[in-house]
Amino acid sequence: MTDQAALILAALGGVANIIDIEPCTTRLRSEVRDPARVDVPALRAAGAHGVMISGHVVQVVVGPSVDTLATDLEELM
Amino acid sequence: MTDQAALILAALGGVANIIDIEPCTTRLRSEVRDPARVDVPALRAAGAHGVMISGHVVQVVVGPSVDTLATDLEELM
Amino acid sequence: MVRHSVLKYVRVRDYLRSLVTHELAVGDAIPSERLLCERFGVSRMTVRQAVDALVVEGLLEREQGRGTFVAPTKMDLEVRLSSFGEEMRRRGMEPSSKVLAAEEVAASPDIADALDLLPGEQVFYLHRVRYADGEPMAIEQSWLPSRLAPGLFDDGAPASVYGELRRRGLEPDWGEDIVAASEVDSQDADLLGLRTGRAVLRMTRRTFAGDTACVYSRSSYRADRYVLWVPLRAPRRALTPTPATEEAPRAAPSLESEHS
Amino acid sequence: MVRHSVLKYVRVRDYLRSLVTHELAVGDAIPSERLLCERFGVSRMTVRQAVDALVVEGLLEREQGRGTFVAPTKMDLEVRLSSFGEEMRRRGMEPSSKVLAAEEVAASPDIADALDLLPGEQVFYLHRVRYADGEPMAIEQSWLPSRLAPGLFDDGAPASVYGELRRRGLEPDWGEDIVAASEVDSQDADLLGLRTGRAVLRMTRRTFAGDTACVYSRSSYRADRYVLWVPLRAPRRALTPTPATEEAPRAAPSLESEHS
Repeated sequence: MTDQAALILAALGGVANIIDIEPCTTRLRSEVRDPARVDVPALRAAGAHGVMISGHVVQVVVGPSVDTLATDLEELM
Repeated sequence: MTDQAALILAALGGVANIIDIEPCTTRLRSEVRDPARVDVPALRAAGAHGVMISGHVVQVVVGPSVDTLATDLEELM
Repeated sequence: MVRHSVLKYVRVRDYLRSLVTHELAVGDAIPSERLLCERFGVSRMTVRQAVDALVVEGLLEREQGRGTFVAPTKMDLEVRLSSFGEEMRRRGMEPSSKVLAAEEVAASPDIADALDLLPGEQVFYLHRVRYADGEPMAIEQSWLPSRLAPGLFDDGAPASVYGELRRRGLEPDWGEDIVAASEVDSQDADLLGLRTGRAVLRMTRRTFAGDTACVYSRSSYRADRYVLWVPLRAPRRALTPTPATEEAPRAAPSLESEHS
Repeated sequence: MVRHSVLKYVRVRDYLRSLVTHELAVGDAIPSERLLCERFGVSRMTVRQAVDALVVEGLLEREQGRGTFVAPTKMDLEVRLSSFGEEMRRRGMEPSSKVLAAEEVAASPDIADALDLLPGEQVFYLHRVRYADGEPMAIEQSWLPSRLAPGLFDDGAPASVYGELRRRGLEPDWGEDIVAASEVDSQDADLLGLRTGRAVLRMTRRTFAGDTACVYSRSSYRADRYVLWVPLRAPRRALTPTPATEEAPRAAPSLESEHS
């Protein structure tokens, strides 16, 4: 699963683009510095079931594995 | 906390009155054989923040301790 | 700052609300307009507005020429991964359905997106009116990918979509609901036995079994019969990058400076 | 079983919905009535009903004499333990409030019940219109037990209720929402800038910090601006008594026999 975390982080534009990431039951909700650097197809390819971008907030639908993912992401950040 | 589980079980009319108990995030939702045997003041005294009875279904608002409570209840049933 | 009449109106309304939910029983009459005017020192118009508000909200019912009475309590449907039929049975009501359509179709872009498919892939489509004890309660459209349940409609529309999934080894275990409200349109009003323009709760649900998107559905529930119950827990702490960046540090997720 | 026209209407409506959400952009015009009639082989009335349904639902907007256009997307507010102000800021909008009332009152029975108090105990009461970027979005009434926050209103209405609680060592960590829909009443319509009768989402929330009931609130959100988003997870397995009872065994919580 660490692979998935790394892919997601890269698709969000890398650590440098992240202000914060919050795990929300079935989604990762991230505030990013530059929304243009978010790669939606790459997020889908990494297993996301949906990506919603509104302003600087990106929501990635990942399901209940969000908890494991958050733990993995923490190590990468 | 096992004390609380025992008090709640008794206030629901005891094991004999229980068809099932389902933990639901912040509530215990129980289907009971005889709703008349449910003791609402005793449930409030046992720390419930609310009790809703509709037909044979009793919902007891207990908060996030529902998971621990469910584990304790399982031992008593 | 605010017209005094608004605050008076709110006081009467909230008094009535407490009376209705905590002192009167279903079918009881509320106090007369005259009594309420005297008690709060307000005009008949203010009392009427307060009563109207609770009629609109569904706590009170007016019966022409007889008076105003406490309305039956709305059912609280838990927002969770269970189906209309399960929720009704749990309340001792008998669920039934009228099937408006059951067919295999090509997924339009929005359906494909919701089911992790490509537009044009085949999906089963089911359109039903849902009843509880014979009364229309909701209208539901659902779609599921054909390849997950080959032959789903071979013996007609299935009684239980979740049941059919389980029979095929797909256990629905998570999902997402979008809840909206709007006035009901005229066609749905007919099917639900509502006056056009009454409010409905619209639920849009994606259901997953592990990594598989299984069902997408859109339902309209009568808002005069249902409320939804949602448990809340505190969100997990947000993760922030460890190395200090060149940007000014942002406020910690404390809310003290915010409008709560 | 069902009038053919209903199914045709649904087909046009769902086609338009997919077009609006997945192919057109906000402000785009939809295809002409004539084109839609031709494409689906239906009457102008059927097309109009389908368009009407999406106008009512808030996906389309009619502009007198100009045509019908894709409406702005509604905000999806997550149902969670955060406040209006927090959610707005998170979206880069500036929250503000107009205070209609801020006073200490005796709890009525319904308020007392929601806050684990006895009727008559003192509570702080705050009634506000909430704005995002200057536009009215919601009306909120909240109550909290006076003993939890002595002097809460000494410097006027606080900007953040949750913030004031945290300052006093009470960290809101769970709660329950009841979500309902109804038409807006005339007073709230004025405050929200809505036409009377438009739908609103009504949220009733109890907020707890551990075992302490901290805040009870009732809000009305404009349904033309908001939808709610609720994540769903599978319920935990139900517990059943171990010893076999004299009663007939009940069906296991499998749903295969139910109307899903």
